[in-house]
Amino acid sequence: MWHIIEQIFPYAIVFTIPLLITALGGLFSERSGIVNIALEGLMIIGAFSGALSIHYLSGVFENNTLVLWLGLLAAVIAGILFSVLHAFASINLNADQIISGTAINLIATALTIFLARNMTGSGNIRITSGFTPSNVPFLSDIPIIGDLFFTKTYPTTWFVLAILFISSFILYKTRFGLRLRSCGEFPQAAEAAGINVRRVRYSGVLISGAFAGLGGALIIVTYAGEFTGTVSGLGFLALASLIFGQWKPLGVLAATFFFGFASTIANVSQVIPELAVIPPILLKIFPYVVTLIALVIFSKSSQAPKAVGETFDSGKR
Amino acid sequence: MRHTIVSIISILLGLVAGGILMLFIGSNPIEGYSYLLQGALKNLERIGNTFATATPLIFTGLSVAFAFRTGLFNIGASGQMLIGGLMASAVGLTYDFSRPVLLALMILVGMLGGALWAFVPGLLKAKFNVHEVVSTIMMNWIAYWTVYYVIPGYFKGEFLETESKKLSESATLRTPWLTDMFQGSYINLGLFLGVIAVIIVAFIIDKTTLGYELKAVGFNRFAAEYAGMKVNRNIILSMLISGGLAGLGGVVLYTGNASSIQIGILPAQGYDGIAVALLGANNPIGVFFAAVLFGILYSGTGFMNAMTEIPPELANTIIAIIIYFAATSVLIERSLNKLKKKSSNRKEKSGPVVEKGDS
Amino acid sequence: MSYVVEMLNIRKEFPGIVANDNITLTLKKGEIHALLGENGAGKSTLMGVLFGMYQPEQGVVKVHGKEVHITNPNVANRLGIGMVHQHFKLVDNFTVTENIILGSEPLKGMVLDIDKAAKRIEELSKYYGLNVDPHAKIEEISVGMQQRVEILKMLYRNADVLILDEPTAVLTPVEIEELMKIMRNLINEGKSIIIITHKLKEIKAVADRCTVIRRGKGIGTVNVAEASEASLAEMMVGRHVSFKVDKKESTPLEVVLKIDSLSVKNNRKVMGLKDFSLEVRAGEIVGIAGVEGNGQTELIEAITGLRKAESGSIQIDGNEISSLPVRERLEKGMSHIPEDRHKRGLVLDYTLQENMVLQIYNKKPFSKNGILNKKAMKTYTQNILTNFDVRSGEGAVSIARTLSGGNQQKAIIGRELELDPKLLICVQPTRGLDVGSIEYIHKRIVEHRDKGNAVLLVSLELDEILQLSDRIAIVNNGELVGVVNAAETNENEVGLMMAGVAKEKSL
Amino acid sequence: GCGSDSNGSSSDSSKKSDLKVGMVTDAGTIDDKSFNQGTWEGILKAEDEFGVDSKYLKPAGTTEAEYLKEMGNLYDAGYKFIVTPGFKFETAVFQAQDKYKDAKFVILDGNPHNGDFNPVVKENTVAVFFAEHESGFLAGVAAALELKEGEAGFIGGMEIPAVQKFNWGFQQGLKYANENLGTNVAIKKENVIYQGSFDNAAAGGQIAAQYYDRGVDVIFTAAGGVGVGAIKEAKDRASAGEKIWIVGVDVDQYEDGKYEGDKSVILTSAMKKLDQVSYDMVKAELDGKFPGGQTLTFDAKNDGIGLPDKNPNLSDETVSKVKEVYEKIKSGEIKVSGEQGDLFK
Ligand SMILES: Nc1ncnc2c1ncn2[C@@H]1O[C@H](COP(=O)(O)OP(=O)(O)OP(=O)(O)O)[C@@H](O)[C@H]1O
Ligand SMILES: Nc1ncnc2c1ncn2[C@@H]1O[C@H](COP(=O)(O)OP(=O)(O)OP(=O)(O)O)[C@@H](O)[C@H]1O
Ligand SMILES: [Mg+2]
Ligand SMILES: [Mg+2]
Repeated sequence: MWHIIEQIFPYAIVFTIPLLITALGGLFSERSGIVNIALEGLMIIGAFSGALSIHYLSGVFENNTLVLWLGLLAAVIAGILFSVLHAFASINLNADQIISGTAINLIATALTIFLARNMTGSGNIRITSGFTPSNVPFLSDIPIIGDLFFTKTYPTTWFVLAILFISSFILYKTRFGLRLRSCGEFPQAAEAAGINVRRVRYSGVLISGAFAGLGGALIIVTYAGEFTGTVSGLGFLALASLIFGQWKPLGVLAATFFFGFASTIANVSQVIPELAVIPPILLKIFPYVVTLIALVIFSKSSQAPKAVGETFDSGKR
Repeated sequence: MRHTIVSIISILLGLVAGGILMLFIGSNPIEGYSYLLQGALKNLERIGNTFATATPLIFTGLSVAFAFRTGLFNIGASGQMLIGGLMASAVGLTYDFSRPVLLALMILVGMLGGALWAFVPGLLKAKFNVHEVVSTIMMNWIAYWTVYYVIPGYFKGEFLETESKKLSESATLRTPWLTDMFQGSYINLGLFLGVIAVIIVAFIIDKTTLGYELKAVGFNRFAAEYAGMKVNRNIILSMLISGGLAGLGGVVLYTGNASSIQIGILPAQGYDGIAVALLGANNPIGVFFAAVLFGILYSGTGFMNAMTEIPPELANTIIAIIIYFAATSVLIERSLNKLKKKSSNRKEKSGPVVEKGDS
Repeated sequence: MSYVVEMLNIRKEFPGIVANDNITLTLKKGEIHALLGENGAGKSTLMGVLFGMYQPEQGVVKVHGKEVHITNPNVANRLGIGMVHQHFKLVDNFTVTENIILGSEPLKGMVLDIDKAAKRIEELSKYYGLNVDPHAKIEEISVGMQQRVEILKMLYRNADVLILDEPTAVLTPVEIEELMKIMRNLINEGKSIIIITHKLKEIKAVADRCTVIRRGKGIGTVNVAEASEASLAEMMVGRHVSFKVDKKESTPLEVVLKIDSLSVKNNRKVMGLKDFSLEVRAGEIVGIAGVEGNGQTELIEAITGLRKAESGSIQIDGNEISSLPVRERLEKGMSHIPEDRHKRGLVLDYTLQENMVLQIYNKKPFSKNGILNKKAMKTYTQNILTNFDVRSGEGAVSIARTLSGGNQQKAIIGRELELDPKLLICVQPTRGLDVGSIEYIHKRIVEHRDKGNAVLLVSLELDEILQLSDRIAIVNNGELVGVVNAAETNENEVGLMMAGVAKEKSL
Repeated sequence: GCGSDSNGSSSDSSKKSDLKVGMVTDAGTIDDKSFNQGTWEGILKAEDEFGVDSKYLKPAGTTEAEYLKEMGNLYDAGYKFIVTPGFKFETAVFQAQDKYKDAKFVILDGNPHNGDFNPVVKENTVAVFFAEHESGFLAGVAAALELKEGEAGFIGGMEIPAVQKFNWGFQQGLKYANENLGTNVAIKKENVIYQGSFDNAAAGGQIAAQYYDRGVDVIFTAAGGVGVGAIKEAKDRASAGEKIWIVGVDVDQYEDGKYEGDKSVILTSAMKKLDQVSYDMVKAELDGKFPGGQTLTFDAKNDGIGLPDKNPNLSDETVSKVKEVYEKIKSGEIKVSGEQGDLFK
């Protein structure tokens, strides 16, 4: 069994990373007070623009790694641009945030395929080669830990983990973080302290756009290699992880890793004799059932930002 | 009235945006839209198919709208449809009762299936305050995998691993007279069920003490509690009704529009239901018309593609844009208000001051 | 004598209403300036203009003689103007320090310099005698302490003009005393203060000058030393005001409500009400006096069934009700004017007629076999609206949200009195109402008593308790401090008891 | 935008025909590198050569009603030669062939029937089957010959007939090579699975990783997007120096397996020549030889299946031996079964 875990681990991590960065994006948005159910759509946008720009750039640049990073950058930018739609609707127009998010999900799905077809002539965009995993020198030789964490890693994994720690730092240690959190808890207080709530919320939503876009593109450059017009519900899973992880960076890390690990187990269970004895349906629904149970357990101590989802009305008392 | 105008304006804006997209790819929007309409309504068969396409959307739209009206956001209609469809198909494939009995039973268990699937999120919301958005998403996937394994395990079609056995013609909602009347289209009894559901839901929401309670809980659960209503029970009840409606959507989809249930797909109608509800301003009658509009768009788009160079994905883009405009209808309402104000500016200037100052 | 702040001919409109109409207010250096006016007169709005939350349509604001445009609170801060809002603007799960530095955070490199800030706050707190722990979380400190945090917030920003919007409404008499001391300290250190309060006594006690506004218009500014409470009240309302409630001696009959050793947990899961016993008889009004958050909410919610009692008994007419659901309690003849009209009292998105049958929609004639009878609802509602002078745009079919706060409150009171309850529970019945409405509501409550019903009154306004009640039960920290006869007590005694000082001779 | 790429090239053609060829796509997109795309490419080739007009429509879902609706759209727009790829169209085509008597239908991988699996191929319809098992057989032989020794595995998408036949053929091919050509490439029961979808790339990669880790050297994927994930995993490993392979499916997937410049992990591909068939059918119609009413099987005999012409990863020796085997299948000397028999899954 240990061998299997060791073997699965790197794959679970690869699967976790897009989920993690997207959920982290959601964290910034929700901590600023804006529900972002559009994560799914933003991931699709990211996957699309990442794949598309890599598709075009690989003819321009020799260096494949450079092209991949440029693709990720493009995804980030596209994610940001698209999230402006959500920010505009929910911050400037006081629209219902859930409805706006739903609309964006619909637009993203429809528009990317439409554009892909029109720009490349194909609704699917395949990239010739993504990042390749490698062992971290020296560290991968450490017993146990080396096998689990430093074997077959992608540079993007370390990149996202760095973002996680930087985010955590920003959220709890910097001026921006303090202001962001105050806007999600009690925007009227933030406003009274002279903070431009709308601007902070814009930052929150745009960061979520950037991260979700990155998350979508990471799927392409690590394990999928092809844009097919969907991210198969990972955006919604990221949203669930955010709640499961109690709106905290490390909580989100734990929650997304749980999903990553559980899905990977479910995926490979068919080919592992030890697991094949368990009815596959149980393995497949395992992550979802556990999430429901966990939500029940955590419901008592829910740490949801108090003002999340409320439209901000400065006159409100 | 207000909502109707806003909805219509968002539709128009969405169509305009779609038209601009058509221009952008070098097609003629007028031509495009005219083929779209023809495709949906040119002859009886096409009209029938348009209604058939709209029918599951009536149910999912009602499901989401009902939940919204009672303060809940049900994005689990897809899963509820799957379970409703699964249960109905299971009955249809297993029993050999006379047609009316069989159909009634299928409809009933389908509704129960959807309700059952919505019961869990309702219970979790009521008892543990678990947000229904997350729990219904989870239930969607659980439904997906349940159908994925139950269908091949128990109702496998001959030679077909990916869908159930076909229902016999008498175990579907299609009836010869209707099919013939609409020249062989897929319109089926589901449409009548849909109309009945619209009327019943409208009646419940507007005219009954049940609707009064459910809405009160949705608007302000604290006030409802204060007035002695059973808040938890009502939340669960709302989800049950919403889920039951979605379950009926599944019955209509899998035993009316289709005759078998496929695995590996979460029905898109569940998500479209959100859009339908929004566009229908969460009003049952509005939902009906919104569903028909979606039916027209989905149904006409194929003919538009066939006649022009406009790709199929455009219809979805237009629908999405319409929803975005509906979501941001504040902008539209604001403009409307401004217009209204301009016309009645002088009269109102001093009126309310007196009234407010008195309180 | 130079003015620190001059607000000249300020006009501020909101949609449909002129909140400030040509108001002038000047603040001298080192003075405490009171701002007085009825609810909705425009006081908070005027201060909002000074603090940069609203832009005036007309008028000039000068600070230290120089014309300024205060476009947002940051500008106000930079000009040395600070404000404590009527409703505190503190983030509950932040610490005192985090709340204070929010918006003007000291940095060490990129990192917040919490330690430095905390040290400075500690110093300020000592200097002005505020006694605040910089590391405490807001949700864990008392309301009075929270107010000091708000004051510290201003001091931290070096404000020398301090605006306090109704700071005393939430304090005990003792805390009010302390606040006044703090205010005097501040003046001695060269600060200037504008204070909004409805309590004329306080104005007399601390203020140097007082500006009065009525329905958005400035009435005038007077030297407090030269004015009496009565003259201030007359300026404010525009007619003579009687501060006395007109009522006969009570004639208590049988016990209607009997509470015995009741203990109830609060939201933080600790006992908010401990071992509480009380009786309310038919034909009497029993007032509960106490500072906000001392168990009143827990008591009322336990009686009405909105909160579970941990132990003890509650009886109505001798029947135990402590484990009955809300509806059955209501059916025993109880009715309840809730503390928070927006949270509990109304479904704001419902029409008035829907709101007026909130507890009885399922009874005849409002419904039959589960089907609503809107006509019956309408006639019933129209009756209440006329009786209680509830003004609304479209009568019974107006959406509740569109009514002004006062009219919303009158509608609720009308609804509850219309049920003709054996036991009427009123929590803050006149909160947010103007003097005229208060007089009227008080009269109706007394009438209800005189019809032989029991009334339990909770109010944070000591005056209201003293005037309306026949007997007064005082709570402190969730415990019953004592019960006194209204006729035989005074504000001082009750105030002391509210602060936890028990009275020797208990009734 | 170049949105008209679907039929923009018709103007190059010197010939002009007034035949309008329509296609309704199955689940998945027109660019699936497999079923839909293969069929469509054949139509495009016909458009290029004969100047026919072409158009594809994508149904909103995969129910009979939705398929029929799109066929009706094509018909109403004058596309009276309609190609439908996939067994899911069986019942829809059954109805359409009656409803649109003056239209021609080609159904690939299926037989029109009324839900009872009794094939009814009307005069205006041709049903086409492929001998996927023969294609899989050849791939199995080629893989065994090239590896000589080692282990093979199979990843299928959903358990549908075409995928199953690829699998069974592949197993028979390995067995044949082991018994007759002196190779020793085994396949174990636990290394034969159907993932259950055609789009879960993550699972494809993870399953391939499991296989490779326990010693599998070559994986035959017949699984759409799942295969894409497996190919990605193989490329990563090959880059890291492992000697492992993938056998592609449906079309020549050599390009998809490229890494480090011009190396590819695609050993060979078990093709079924969908493009050839759709092209041939259009051609037959133009020549007035539409084989209406028939059920055709494309197999080794008529070159409807096979390995790619160029297989850079196969040695000349392997290629020539495979060719021999191919001839034997053609001649009937080798019989490949399209049934499971005692094979895995
Ligand atoms: N943000 C706002 N939008 C619209 N109208 C407002 C707003 N704030 C206040 N008003 C209106 O302006 C009037 C003045 O309100 P303001 O809050 O200044 O009264 P106030 O004198 O502070 O009353 P109180 O004693 O209750 O605090 C009110 O009648 C209210 O109708
Ligand atoms: N944002 C707003 N828009 C319109 N009217 C408002 C707004 N805020 C307050 N009002 C109106 O202002 C009036 C008084 O407002 P205020 O908030 O002071 O009420 P209040 O009952 O005195 O509150 P509190 O009990 O907290 O002092 C009410 O008529 C209310 O309807
Ligand atoms: Mg005020
Ligand atoms: Mg007030």
